[in-house]
Amino acid sequence: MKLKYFAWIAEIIDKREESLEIPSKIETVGQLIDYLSSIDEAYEKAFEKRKNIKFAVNQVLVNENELISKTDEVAFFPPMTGG
Amino acid sequence: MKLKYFAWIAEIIDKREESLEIPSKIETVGQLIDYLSSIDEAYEKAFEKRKNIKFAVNQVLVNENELISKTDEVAFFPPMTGG
Amino acid sequence: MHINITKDDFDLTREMNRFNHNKYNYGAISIFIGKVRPENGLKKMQIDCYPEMAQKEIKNVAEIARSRWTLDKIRIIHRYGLLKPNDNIVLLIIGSRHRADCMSANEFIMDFLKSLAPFWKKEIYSDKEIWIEQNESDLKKLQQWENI
Amino acid sequence: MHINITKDDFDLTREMNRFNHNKYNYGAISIFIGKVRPENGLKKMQIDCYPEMAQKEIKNVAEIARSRWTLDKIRIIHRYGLLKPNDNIVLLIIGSRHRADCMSANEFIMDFLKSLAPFWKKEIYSDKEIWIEQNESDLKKLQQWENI
Repeated sequence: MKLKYFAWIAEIIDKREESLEIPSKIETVGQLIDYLSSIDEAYEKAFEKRKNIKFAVNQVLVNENELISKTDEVAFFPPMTGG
Repeated sequence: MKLKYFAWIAEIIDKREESLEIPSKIETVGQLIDYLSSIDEAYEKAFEKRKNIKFAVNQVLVNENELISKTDEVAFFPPMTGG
Repeated sequence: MHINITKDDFDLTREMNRFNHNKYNYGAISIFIGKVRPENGLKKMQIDCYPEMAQKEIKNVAEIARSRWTLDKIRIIHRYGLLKPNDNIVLLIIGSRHRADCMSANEFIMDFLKSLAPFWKKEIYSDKEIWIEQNESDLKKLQQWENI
Repeated sequence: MHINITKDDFDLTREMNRFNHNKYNYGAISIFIGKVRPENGLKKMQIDCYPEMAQKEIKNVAEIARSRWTLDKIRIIHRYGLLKPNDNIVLLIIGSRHRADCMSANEFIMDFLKSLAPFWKKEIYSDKEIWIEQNESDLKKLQQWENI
């Protein structure tokens, strides 16, 4: 699965993107966040304030219950502040 | 008194401005309109639809009861359509 | 504040340079450009004007905008005379720290300018000439501002 | 509709020429320019971006604007990367027959772009770096549009 991180989330995780093998039991974005948080402290710290994180699957904003599959691009970022 | 006319009012009166001696009994803009309408058909026609006419004394929009004096500049025009 | 009532055309690039002069350095700029809309068969647009009053009224409206919003610079140019379809009529440039201020002020000034500034438009076709009448929706827009 | 997500600076004159290309001939043009506001001591502004998603989201928002108002052309440029105070960030040019349409659409697109387009700003001072947080008033502005 292709994962992307932006803004302070990318800084904490210290990566802007990566490809990870995700266990097949991980079916939703919410479960993916829990899984990542369990494997490394950096993810845990980045995803700590869960309410402050938004996610997109294949460049579309979704909620935590969104289903994901191996071929998806999942992105994690803070609320947008462009413009 | 200096009088100015704009848009279709100027076209009907066939003048853009003029200086006129106005009888001293004429004290308000409303009276001035009545007076002008009485001395010439062109004014009468121009001022016929009274509700469609706006007036300014010394470049300030006023109503018919505004007092006027010899040294004033009084302008007559339709509702504005600029911009 | 710069207000210019003129027969001359304006150039956006030149006006922006003048606007940005003196180290203009706020975050938001809202610009509006009004042109002669090419209607079917329209040959010319005559814009009559009472320049001395226009200067005063536009200044008044801009002062009111300044009192309602936090604005930095305001630059307004309004043309009159005989224009062709697609010619520039009005240019309004407003700068502020925050975008909502310059955007609202831009709309406010244009709404008031439309009904309070002494300009009158006449459409000239090959077979007729029509003085444009003030329209209802413009007046309604004015009233909306009074309720805010 | 033209949407450009880029690190490169834009030039208003050049963008207006492109906008006016193909005989653009409607009556009203509304332009917004957003820049890096020079705050006390601000050295740089880092704008992070998810370009593929930004392109999609801005297109969506512009399509919604098109469905709500009668618009002619829309041109949007949003920069990202490392910027200095007073550098351009965003340019929005909208043309329409009537001024109310392009002005409202301009405000609407900027409000949505601010909260839906994936850009994140970090202020860089000599002694600290601060990721800007989404502010309450921006979210309130969004909600207002839903009630119209």
